[in-house]
Amino acid sequence: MKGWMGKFRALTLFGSLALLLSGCGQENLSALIPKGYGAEKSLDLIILTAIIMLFVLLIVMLVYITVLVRFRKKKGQKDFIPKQVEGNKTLETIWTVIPILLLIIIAVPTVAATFDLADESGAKDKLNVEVTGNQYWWHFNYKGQEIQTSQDLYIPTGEKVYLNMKSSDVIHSFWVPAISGKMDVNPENENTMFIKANEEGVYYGKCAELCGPSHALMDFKIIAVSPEEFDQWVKDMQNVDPKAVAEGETAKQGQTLFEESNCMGCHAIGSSPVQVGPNLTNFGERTRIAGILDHNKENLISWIMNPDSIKPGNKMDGKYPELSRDEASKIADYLLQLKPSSITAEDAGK
Amino acid sequence: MTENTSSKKVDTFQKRKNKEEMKYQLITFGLMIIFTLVAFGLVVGELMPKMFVIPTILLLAIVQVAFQFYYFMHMKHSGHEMPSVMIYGGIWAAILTVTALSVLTWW
Amino acid sequence: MSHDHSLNPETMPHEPEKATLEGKNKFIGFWFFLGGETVLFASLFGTYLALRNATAGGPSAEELFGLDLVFIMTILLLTSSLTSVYAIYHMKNNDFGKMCLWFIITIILGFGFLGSEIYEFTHYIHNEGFTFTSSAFGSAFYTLVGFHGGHVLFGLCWFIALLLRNAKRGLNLYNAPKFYVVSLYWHFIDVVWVFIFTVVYLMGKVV
Amino acid sequence: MREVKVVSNAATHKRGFGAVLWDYLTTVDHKKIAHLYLFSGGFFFLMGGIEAMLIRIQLIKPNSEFLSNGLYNEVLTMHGTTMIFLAAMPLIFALMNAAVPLQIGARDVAFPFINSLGFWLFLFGGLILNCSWFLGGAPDAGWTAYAPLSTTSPGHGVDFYVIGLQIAGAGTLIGGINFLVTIVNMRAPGMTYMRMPLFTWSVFITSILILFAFPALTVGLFLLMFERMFGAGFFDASLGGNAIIWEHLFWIFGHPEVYILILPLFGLFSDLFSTFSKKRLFGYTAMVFATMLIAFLGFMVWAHHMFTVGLGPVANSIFAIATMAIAVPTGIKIFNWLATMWGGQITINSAMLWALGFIPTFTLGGMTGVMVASVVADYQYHDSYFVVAHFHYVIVGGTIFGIFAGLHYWWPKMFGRILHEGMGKLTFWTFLIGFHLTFFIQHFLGLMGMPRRYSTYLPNQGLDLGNLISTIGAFFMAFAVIVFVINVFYTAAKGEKAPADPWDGRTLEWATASPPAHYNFKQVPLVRGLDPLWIEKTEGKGKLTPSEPLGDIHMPNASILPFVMSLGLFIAGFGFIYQVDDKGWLAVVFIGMAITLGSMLIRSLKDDLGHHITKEELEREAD
Ligand code: HEA
Ligand code: HEA
Ligand SMILES: [Cu+2]
Repeated sequence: MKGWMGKFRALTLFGSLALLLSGCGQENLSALIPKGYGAEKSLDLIILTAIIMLFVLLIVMLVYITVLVRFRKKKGQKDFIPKQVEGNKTLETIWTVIPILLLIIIAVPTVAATFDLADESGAKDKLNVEVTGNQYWWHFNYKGQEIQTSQDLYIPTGEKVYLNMKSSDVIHSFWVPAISGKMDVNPENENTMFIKANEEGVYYGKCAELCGPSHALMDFKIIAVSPEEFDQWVKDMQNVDPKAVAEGETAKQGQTLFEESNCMGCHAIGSSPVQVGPNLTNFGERTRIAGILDHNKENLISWIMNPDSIKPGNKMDGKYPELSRDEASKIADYLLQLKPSSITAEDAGK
Repeated sequence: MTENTSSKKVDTFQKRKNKEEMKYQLITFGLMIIFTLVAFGLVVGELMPKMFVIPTILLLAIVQVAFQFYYFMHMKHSGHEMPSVMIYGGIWAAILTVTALSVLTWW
Repeated sequence: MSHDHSLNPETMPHEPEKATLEGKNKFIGFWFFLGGETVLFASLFGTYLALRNATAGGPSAEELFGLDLVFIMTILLLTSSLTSVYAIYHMKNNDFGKMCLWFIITIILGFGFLGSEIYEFTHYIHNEGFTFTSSAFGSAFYTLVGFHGGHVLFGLCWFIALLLRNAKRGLNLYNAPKFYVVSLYWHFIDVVWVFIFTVVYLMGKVV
Repeated sequence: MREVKVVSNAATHKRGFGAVLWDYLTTVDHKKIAHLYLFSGGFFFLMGGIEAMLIRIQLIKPNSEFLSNGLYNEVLTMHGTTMIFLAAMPLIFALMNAAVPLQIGARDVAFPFINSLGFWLFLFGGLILNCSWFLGGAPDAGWTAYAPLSTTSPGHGVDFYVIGLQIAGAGTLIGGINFLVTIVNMRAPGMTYMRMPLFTWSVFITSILILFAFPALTVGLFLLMFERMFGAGFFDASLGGNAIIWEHLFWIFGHPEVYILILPLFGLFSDLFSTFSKKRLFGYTAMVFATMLIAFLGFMVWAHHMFTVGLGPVANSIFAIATMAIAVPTGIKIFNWLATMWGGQITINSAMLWALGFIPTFTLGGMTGVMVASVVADYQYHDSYFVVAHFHYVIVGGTIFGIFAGLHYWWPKMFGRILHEGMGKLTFWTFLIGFHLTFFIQHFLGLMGMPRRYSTYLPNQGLDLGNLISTIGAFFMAFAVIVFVINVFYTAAKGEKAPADPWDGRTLEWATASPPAHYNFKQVPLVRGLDPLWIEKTEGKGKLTPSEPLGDIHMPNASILPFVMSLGLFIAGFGFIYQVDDKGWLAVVFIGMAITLGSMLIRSLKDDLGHHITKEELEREAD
């Protein structure tokens, strides 16, 4: 008896210790630290259900432990034949009815929240962003605004933003745990969901539906900024001149190389609808290279030279002539200059 | 007895019962043909608005199938309790499947 | 210890298909199998219903289907269902010869059906350019109807094998359940066809 | 007649390896088929376990490069697929084969031939699937194989998945039908439905689930096969197709499948709690109806795997409520088990330990099940490690614990020896601790933003420690499994010989020898109530009353045909997979199909009437 109780206690102790150490996870990533409307709704339900479940578990464990303590065959105890009980109507009714009641307590707010989050009635007057999932990157087209971006989704805080989501290849799933629960991005049907960020910040987004070898590397960000800053960002983005000549010798050469290598066949700068590859308009302001690496020139060079080593199976590999390190460096200089806006992710972080 | 060419016997009572059953099966067959004719007729003749045609021909199909099961496949006879359970179970799963695929795939 | 005696009794029992334990097992087992087949075809029907308008620019059901041939096929198959009922009737009366006769008629009708279906498919493919790969609708159509056709073919082979095997030895309690079960299978195929002509062809024509 | 003698004396003679092999290749005896299922299922469990260990080793630290991303997806897919289809299901079939005919007082199953065919189909299907490792890569689209990822996945990996599961699935389906008919038609006199042991009851209901769930998978796999191999467009948006169809078909099968995995073990636990508490099962009728209700509801909830697909709030709400409803019958079971033990005299041995470990573990898993059923909360849980934690709690904590319990319980019946208690307990405790270490923390990992099916994760995102703990736990489980394997070998060599009724059992299987004669019962017993052996022990002569005079016993003949048929499909499977590259492979398809169809034809044309064991022989044999 003592032996296994002891082990059990050690187990729970270890478990809770581990929990304390890790807390609720990373801010701006964890669903346990909600920063948006959907995430709050989900957390409310998570807490409600968890409490009810812990209550049920407690009851089960109480009976369970009592049974084991009282009715276990003790050492040296004589064998006897227990009374053969067929059943007990009252008891059985109790443990049928009480769970039903508990489930009703869960079901009502669940259904209410489901309809609440599916409400698209206000979509027309709000900002609508067309989201396209691609094998291993995300594209965002701000409807009616002539703005296209990739990887970093800028939104104003405190407002509902509607996302119209579709995939260009396989199924992906759009998940920014701190802002909202996830929604699949399917190839044949458009899905709509809204997000609303409460605070400014850079929120980590993940693809949550297995989509190929680099599924785990398909990160993106939501950058929530104040509405004023957002308006400024929109203006900045709309004023981009895709033909603008780069500054500095290497960057200029880089720009030429960029055009010669036919990068524009897949990538666009400005509001052009080309989206075989990510839109690079505000590439210099991105928070990450390829969604996962630190945003610096070294990483960008490695990416340009050998994308497959960073994101296996991506569709950029082999679409352009091989580049020397020097050439890649020049292109990197050019790309890192693409900073059309005065509103950047750093602002949102503060 | 004379018409029984085989050496083995079947008792006359059973024989009469089989005959009777055969009669029902013939009637069933007649009805099935009529239902088929009606279904084709409705569609070819464009006698009804679309909203009614589809439910009607589906209903005709279901009745026809019930005839097959109960008369041709003898499901109305005793000894078919378990078969009925399984067929109705299958039909239940079938209804769920068909509904899901026809309602919940496009939006 | 000979089986012949117990399997060839003096008087045939009323339900020879269920007179032995093996027969009973076959009988029940086959019905259960049909319960599973119901779900199998439901999945195919569901897929077809989901994709019946997914023509991807290719021909649609309305443009393709002609009802004359389908009507003939329907009558062929319905009649074959009746003839196999006749065969079972003669089995219960222990009249092996007549049973075989009616099964043979059933087989002929079945081949008529199958031939018409093959003709229909080749017509679509060669004259209408409507193939398995032209659209999701095409894939779903050929899969559903083809699965049914495959069942028909299998049923016919089964009938033939049984008739040939037992031609010389007549009816007994060992093969009676086999004949009974194959006729159940045949009726089931007919049931599926009733839904195919209704859901695929007739509903395809109603626009 | 001579042949019969060889078979019936087989157990007592030492035979050469070839003879034993031939015996197992051709056997139609459910007890030997149980051995076959046990050893092949056990082998695949080790494979799946090694894959699990690879997963955990890869995730021990962030940005780990132990496995490449593509390889990780293969390992992950094969882990899920192997564990579900090739380990858990066959192990359950092993228990079914070992116990059900004995529990209902039958000499064999209804279709011994089909029983054997079912096994060989499963085995060859599993082998095809695993051949992919050596032939250019395993499937990599997850065990759910969502289109269009699965239809566009390069190489042949997913083709192996399609063909392997199709063949194994056919085996399961016919196995299910076989058990249905066995239970309907082969019960001993007096064994009414409401006197069947709960294990038999749940096998019956599970088989119904198999019957109605597997056809949806069959069709799904056909569609996938047609799309990958013959250019169909069911799931291809550019041809007007729709990938959601696959998700529906998969889960219409998939959700009932998880109840297929748990219900037999619910039944087993009912038998166990009752036996080891020396009490009859509390609320027998309620238990039977709860099982039926779970099965019934199990068909109406599949879309809870698709809450985030976009089906809309109406569908999501309906499916959420239907899902939650399943908690009620399951709760009835949990409380009835507790009530069964209440007031009893509980013997705790290894078998019972697994059953006792199951209650809190499974309850926790069920609780998280209800939590994920709460749609909006599931928007967070879905495809995160929270779900991974949920289903390992129910599958490992329910199915795997149950299989271990069942093996310890029935090992004496299956092999005539009792598994070593000390090692049994060591296995249990290390597995239990390892299990909770591995999976409890995963609930939090999921909520902290760790999606599932991630081959790697970034450092400094608060996910490092949790993953480390999880991996450490997995090593405990591996240790436990290794101890169990040693236990099996030890027992085979030196294990204690088992009496007919080592646990003071209540049901019919304990009335036969350990292991039983190949005809099970010399005389089919007469059943006088629930727990027939217990009744005879407490109110009767302590021995079963026969329902028939001693007479000749009719037994089925052994046959190699099931093996050959499955082999044919195995060969044809390779043809199908490779004909995409080179039409020449179609020849292989034809050869394989010819073998299969040919042996089917032989089977149907050749009368197989079985053989008889004569009364004289039976009299000569000791009890
Ligand atoms: C043995 C297998 C098994 C079992 C038994 C269950 C049981 C349940 N499962 Fe689970 N499930 C899986 C295996 C299983 N599941 C698998 C493999 C997946 C993932 C597949 C994949 O995506 O790869 C999954 C995923 C899964 C999902 C989808 C999650 C997602 O992907 O987003 C959901 C959602 O509703 C769910 C719900 C449930 C529920 C409500 C039960 C219920 O049956 C649980 C009922 C039990 C109890 C509730 C405990 C006992 C009850 C009481 C003590 C009474 C009192 C209780 C209350 C009042 C609540 N499961
Ligand atoms: C019956 C089902 C079953 C079982 C038993 C298990 C058992 C285990 N599973 Fe898994 N698991 C699934 C079904 C199952 N799983 C499914 C369906 C998925 C989803 C797949 C998908 O997403 O597609 C999954 C996914 C899954 C993941 C998520 C991967 C991801 O999403 O990226 C993880 C991660 O920790 C995991 C871990 C484990 C572990 C540690 C065990 C352990 O319990 C294993 C314990 C066993 C051993 C450790 C065996 C040890 C053997 C040896 C050491 C060999 C000794 C050798 C000799 C003696 C010769 N499983
Ligand atoms: Cu489920």
